[in-house]
Amino acid sequence: MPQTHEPTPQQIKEQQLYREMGLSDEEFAKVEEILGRMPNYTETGIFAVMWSEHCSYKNSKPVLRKFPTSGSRVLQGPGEGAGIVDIGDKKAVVFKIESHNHPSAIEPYQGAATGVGGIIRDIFSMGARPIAMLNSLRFGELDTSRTKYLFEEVVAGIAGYGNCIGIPTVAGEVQFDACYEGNPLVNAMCVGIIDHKDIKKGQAKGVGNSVIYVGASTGKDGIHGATFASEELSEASEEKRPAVQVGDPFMEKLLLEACLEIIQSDALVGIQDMGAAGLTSSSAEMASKAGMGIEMNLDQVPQREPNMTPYEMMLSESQERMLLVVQKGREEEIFAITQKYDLEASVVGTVTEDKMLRLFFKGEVAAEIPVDALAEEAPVYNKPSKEPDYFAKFRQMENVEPEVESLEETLLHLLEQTTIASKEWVYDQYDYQVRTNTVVCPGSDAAVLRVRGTHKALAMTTDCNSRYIYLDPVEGGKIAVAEAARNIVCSGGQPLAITDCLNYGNPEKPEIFWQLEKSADGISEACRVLETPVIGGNVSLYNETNGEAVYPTPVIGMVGLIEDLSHITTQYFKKAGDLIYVIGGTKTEFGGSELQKMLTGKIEGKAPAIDLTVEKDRQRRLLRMIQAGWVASAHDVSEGGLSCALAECVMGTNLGLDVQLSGSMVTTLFSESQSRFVVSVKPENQAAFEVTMTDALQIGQVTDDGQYQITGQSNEKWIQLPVSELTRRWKGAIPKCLQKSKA
Amino acid sequence: MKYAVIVFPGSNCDVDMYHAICDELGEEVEYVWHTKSSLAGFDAILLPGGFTFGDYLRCGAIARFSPIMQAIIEAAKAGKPILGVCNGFQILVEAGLLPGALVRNKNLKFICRHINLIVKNNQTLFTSLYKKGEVIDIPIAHGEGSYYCDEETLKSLQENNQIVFSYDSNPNGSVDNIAGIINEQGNVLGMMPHPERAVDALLGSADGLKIFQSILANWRDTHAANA
Amino acid sequence: MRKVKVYVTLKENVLDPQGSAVEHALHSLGYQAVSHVRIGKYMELLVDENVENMDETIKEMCEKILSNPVIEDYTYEIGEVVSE
Amino acid sequence: MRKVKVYVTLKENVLDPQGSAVEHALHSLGYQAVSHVRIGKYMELLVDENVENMDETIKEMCEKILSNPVIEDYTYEIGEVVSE
Ligand SMILES: Nc1ncnc2c1ncn2[C@@H]1O[C@H](COP(=O)(O)OP(=O)(O)O)[C@@H](O)[C@H]1O
Ligand SMILES: [Mg+2]
Repeated sequence: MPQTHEPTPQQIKEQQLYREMGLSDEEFAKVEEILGRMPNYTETGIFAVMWSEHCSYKNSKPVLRKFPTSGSRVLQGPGEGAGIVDIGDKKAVVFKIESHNHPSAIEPYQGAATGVGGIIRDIFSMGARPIAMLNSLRFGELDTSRTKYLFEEVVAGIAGYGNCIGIPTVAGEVQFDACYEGNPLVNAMCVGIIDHKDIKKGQAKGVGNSVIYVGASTGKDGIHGATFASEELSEASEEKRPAVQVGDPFMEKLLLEACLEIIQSDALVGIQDMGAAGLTSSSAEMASKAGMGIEMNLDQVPQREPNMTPYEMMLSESQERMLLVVQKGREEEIFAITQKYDLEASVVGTVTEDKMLRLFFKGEVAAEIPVDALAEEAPVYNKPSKEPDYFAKFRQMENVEPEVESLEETLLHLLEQTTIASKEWVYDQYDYQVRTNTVVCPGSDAAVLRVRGTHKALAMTTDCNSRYIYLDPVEGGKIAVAEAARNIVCSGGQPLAITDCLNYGNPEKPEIFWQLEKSADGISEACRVLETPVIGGNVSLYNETNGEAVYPTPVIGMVGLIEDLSHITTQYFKKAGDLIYVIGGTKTEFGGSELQKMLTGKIEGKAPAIDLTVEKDRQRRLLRMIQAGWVASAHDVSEGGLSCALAECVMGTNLGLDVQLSGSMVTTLFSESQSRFVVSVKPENQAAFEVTMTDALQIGQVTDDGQYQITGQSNEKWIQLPVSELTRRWKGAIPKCLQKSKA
Repeated sequence: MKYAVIVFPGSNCDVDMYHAICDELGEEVEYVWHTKSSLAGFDAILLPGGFTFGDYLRCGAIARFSPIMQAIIEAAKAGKPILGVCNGFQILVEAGLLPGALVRNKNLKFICRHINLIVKNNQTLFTSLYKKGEVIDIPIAHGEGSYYCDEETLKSLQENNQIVFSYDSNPNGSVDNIAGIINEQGNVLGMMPHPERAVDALLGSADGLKIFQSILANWRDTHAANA
Repeated sequence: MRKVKVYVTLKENVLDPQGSAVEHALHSLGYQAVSHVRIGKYMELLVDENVENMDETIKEMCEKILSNPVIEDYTYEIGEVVSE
Repeated sequence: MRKVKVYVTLKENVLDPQGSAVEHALHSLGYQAVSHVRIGKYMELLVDENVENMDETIKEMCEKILSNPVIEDYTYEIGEVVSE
């Protein structure tokens, strides 16, 4: 074996080499104290990666503690691969969201693809069958060739991985804003279903049990990826980047099927995927959770390249790998399954009593570290927080109504704003039907999947309007959760719980930490009021390029339970003659609105206000009306206001609408006041509906003439346009942007 | 009647095919793993969609060498109905059981959507319950579904009435709008659209069910005749 | 071991949308001097030099699996001896 | 016009799932003598021979469009003059 030229412990200390790996001087001192000696190179690397923000949440833990995490249905809260919520019939839903922002900025196709692969492993390592994928994407404005490239490749990467593995990608969101130019966000969420009896935990119990490695062999890719995710992007990152990971969805499909078979065997004690920090985090966490230790012989680790060092093996982030703990003596039962799928598997270690992670390599001890020091006892910091100057300024700004020249042109332009425009170009590339459970396909408020073997269905969505959060993190945080819940309710579901992906800038800046802290307050309050606990999530900090942070973007992934298939509702109008209602009042609220951005290019002022008690009450009553069968369609009012919401109800149908509105035109049509819905009701259900939805105002009816017509109180024309024209502009907007540069 | 759903590593529409047969058609169905070498006891063979062996190299290129393929070739010769959907179609083409090839969609993107299909030939054992020219709503979901063949082959497909389905509006650049073809013998059908996804109105369309019903009806007829 | 290089190209009359897309992209970046872009596959493999009938074996692999004769042509080169 | 051939291969350390799958398939077909299969791209293009700085231009195109320098390497050959 060629001698590797790893620095000695003395060199690491004296030349402060640990700094390059991301450890601070104090942290290094703590490592020495824990070990009672100087760490060697491998050990330093292991500490560095396990104590990175990505693995340890050292900066965000105090914030995450704010979240309500329990509820009567919650079977597993944060802490495991994914959270689990009971849905009755001895079944439960498992879900989690995760970011892959930095890898996607550098290699968008593979970055997005491996992000999808990673979150899927989190779900099936819980023993659940993945049933759906969602995503949430943010890019710069869609007018530079770099952003177009990132957007096209990220979408292709998500499609490439999800379609191949055969899990439908059913919903998501894409928004474009200059603040994401250098640092796009790529968040992927996976939802799975599990029978209660199959729930598995990532624990290494039972002294003497075998630790088995299954899946792709270990290469030099992604070494120090977790540390990389915990730093700002800069021009230097291009140089420093770890060898990019390439996803192999075919391998993952085999791994998925094999693991779901293995989970049925009682020889299996524990299972965890090798995600960030690969073999290191999976082994240390499994041991720590069980109060045990793990001893591994690295010579047994399947290796893709010759002469890999312990450092490289422990820090590699090669994809499509799992670590299992199996009862001693029953390894062959597991190998029988891995062989069927042609997967590599080997015993790499055993569970020990002494709470140490001990690694052997070529007959020598390569590392020896107390597991708790890596997992539970990683440092936690309470970062200073400071209100940014802009906040007070925005709070003082008056809510004013923008002036527009033509209402019709304004509506058409709004529908062409990339954030509002149809995302068909995106989801046409996703196989959203495979496994034939998708009842409501992408395009409506939430996706709906039936649960085979029951009469139930699940509704799911991702949401986050980061502009509101930038303007006011507390109110914006509440709105993000409330909006997700609205989408679930409109689809006929009872919101169950959320998973969140907290995408922020550098938390060492007090103003950024303030955004993080305050928005967590808002999210927590909304979760408490709406009774949707946080069952898991992910934190992605340091989303900055050259010192400029992205807007605070805590993406909310929510799942709801639809009690009966007959309750499934979509946003689309169904039949001419149905009555159209708007629920909830409109105020002049344009801070952070689509109209503000379109007219001024700025995001400023106050975020829209939200009253969570009103929100909850309205959602509850609307859901009752849907369950009673009195609502033909339901849609929440979001970006672009009432005029856009109405358009979204009618585009894609061959119907029209005839609506009369009152009040100030621009506010009524385009304001983004919260807690509002557009619903349609069959005439025969009018009375029943109105008794309960006392705050519903009938504004018109569905027609069959294909016209979108809005008039004012004294019948003056506000907007009259063919629905086909609205649809053309709305659907054409994103393809048009993509076409432009290529010409 | 007993159907086999062949499962290759990377198949992912196997479950959908299975449910279409047992839940919607109400017939017997079993998964058959690709390493098996016999299909004895099965009356019809279904090759589902997916990404067999990752679709690496070319779609279906590696799956065609699986041990089960020998049994499929024999079943084809013996006249058993064989339906390949999407990746299943690609495998049949790679294996030479159907002519031509499937290449990348013209727009270079994966396309998933409901489309209208025209039943060009209703005189097959897969389509006898449709009307000729009937327009049906069946979803597609593929990245390499553009049918290609040389002019000579196309001419013979046309002359022998082997084009069973064509697209109403061509989504992928297929030659002559071809969506599905049958072999000369009339017992091997390959098609890119997914009839097994269109067997339940709850999911948007039940227009695909008649394919499975046709197979069943024809099987019953021949069995009644033989009895 | 011998290094073998295999080139698989689309047949003349088969459309190559990927090639056209790349050509288009090159033109829009100002590379007007480029035309007739065709995209194929390039494979490298090591073959044990002791194998009987190296040439025949490679031809067989190309025809059976590495290319699809309906749409593709192939060529190959048997290269230098390399140590693994 | 000059015929230019471009070869794009995955970098040494980058995983090649295609190559592994093909290698596996070749082995199970009995071609045990084959190893280290790597799959890349092979492109042919015509370039106007009057273009200034042919070599530079091709290099630029390779880096900007034809390959992704994060995971791929490229080489090229400038070939014979052909009539269109
Ligand atoms: N990246 C994406 N992937 C899949 N579906 C998407 C994506 N982006 C948007 N969609 C779908 O498009 C529809 C509209 O999205 P959006 O405007 O974000 O809705 P809402 O404002 O109701 O949350 C939804 O059905 C959503 O799931
Ligand atoms: Mg909505």
